Amino acid sequence: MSITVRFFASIREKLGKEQDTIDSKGISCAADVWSKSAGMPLPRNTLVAVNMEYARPDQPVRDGDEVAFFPPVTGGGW
Amino acid sequence: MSITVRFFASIREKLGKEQDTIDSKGISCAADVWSKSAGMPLPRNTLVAVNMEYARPDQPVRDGDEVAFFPPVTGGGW
Amino acid sequence: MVKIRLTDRAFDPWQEIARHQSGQPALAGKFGATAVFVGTLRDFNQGDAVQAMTLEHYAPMTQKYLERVAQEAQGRWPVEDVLLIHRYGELRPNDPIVCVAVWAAHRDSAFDACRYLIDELKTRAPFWKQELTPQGRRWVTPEAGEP
Amino acid sequence: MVKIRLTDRAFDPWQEIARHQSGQPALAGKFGATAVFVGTLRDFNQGDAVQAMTLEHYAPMTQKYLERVAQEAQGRWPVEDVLLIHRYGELRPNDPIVCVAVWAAHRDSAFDACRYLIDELKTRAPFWKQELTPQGRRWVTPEAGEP
Repeated sequence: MSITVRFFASIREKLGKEQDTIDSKGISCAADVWSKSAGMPLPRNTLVAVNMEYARPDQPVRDGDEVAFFPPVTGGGW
Repeated sequence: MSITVRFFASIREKLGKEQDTIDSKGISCAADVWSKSAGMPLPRNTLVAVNMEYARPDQPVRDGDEVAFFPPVTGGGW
Repeated sequence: MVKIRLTDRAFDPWQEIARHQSGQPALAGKFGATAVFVGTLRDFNQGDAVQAMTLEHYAPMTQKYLERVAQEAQGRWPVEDVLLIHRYGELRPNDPIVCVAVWAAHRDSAFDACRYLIDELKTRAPFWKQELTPQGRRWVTPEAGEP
Repeated sequence: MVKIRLTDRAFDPWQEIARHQSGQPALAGKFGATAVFVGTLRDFNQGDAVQAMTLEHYAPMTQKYLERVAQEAQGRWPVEDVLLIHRYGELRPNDPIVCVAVWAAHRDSAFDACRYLIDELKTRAPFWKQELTPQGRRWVTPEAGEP
């Protein structure tokens, strides 16, 4: 009964981890996942995906979900 | 002392010639070149080029010029 | 750096682009965007099967015209390089007709310049198409609603 | 027919396009227009020299996302085929980053769908760039005015 957490790019570097598995107990939304794994409030401008779909921080999550946090994307540049 | 005349595409086929050389005597503009070489009035929608630049039928022409007549261009199709 | 080529032989646009690009070592690292358009002969037009096409043009005027629009595009947008190849003569379905490639630092300039060149080519360059269909030869007219 | 490929190896976009097209014999004669965009790593950005770039991505989400936008483009425009290749990992200047090719009967659909895909890729696909400059490594941020 757990939730997979993934961090990318500058957020991954700041937290010093790219993946985490947390107990879903007491977790109701994506922001709760962040707080529990990162140990701090969710910074502004952080993007959230639940099961590989963009989501809001208050999106409900449940056992087995994969929740990801990342900075604004920078795919362009051309 | 002459003007080179060129015809393209359907106009070339209709007139049965692709090139002509006419005496510049009595010729003042591109439309005169047409009349003298084709033996009929300039049909509507005919495009005119003088020395390889788009021109109006009333554009003055002189000895040594190349005057071309052609239908609307159909370069596209993709 | 602009290269314009009119040819009556079949050409492979992808090979031509690759060759042009590798022949410009000074370009390497300077461009972030390449926008390309290739126009190819379809085997259908206006509801009819097209078996072949003859593309007639006014050679020296076409060359002059293409050089001018390529220069105009370079003046309007910050582009690093332009390659423009246009076929004339006898074509078969699936033959490339035209290839326009634009190299630029950024994508907007590359896209906009490429589209400008293609639109100019369609409406102003002195080319005329004659199609061979099962009903015979016909000159393509702009009024016939060439899309 | 849509093909999407994420790769950590250098690729030659022109070869890939040629190969994809020749591998689709059913396409021959059906398309009149191919619009292509290739994004390439420049050796400068925001005033600094760029020696290398690392492109991080969220692999399964990226794949899913690219499949969805390619399907959306096919729903919005009458396009015959789409090829989308995106690099990730370590890149050097002059390396192609992304290649989008769209085949359609007519030029407007090809251009519009190609541009839509590129714009979506830039703003929504989960990719993050870290540049290596003479001052060290830096994450590229959208606020820094990436043009």
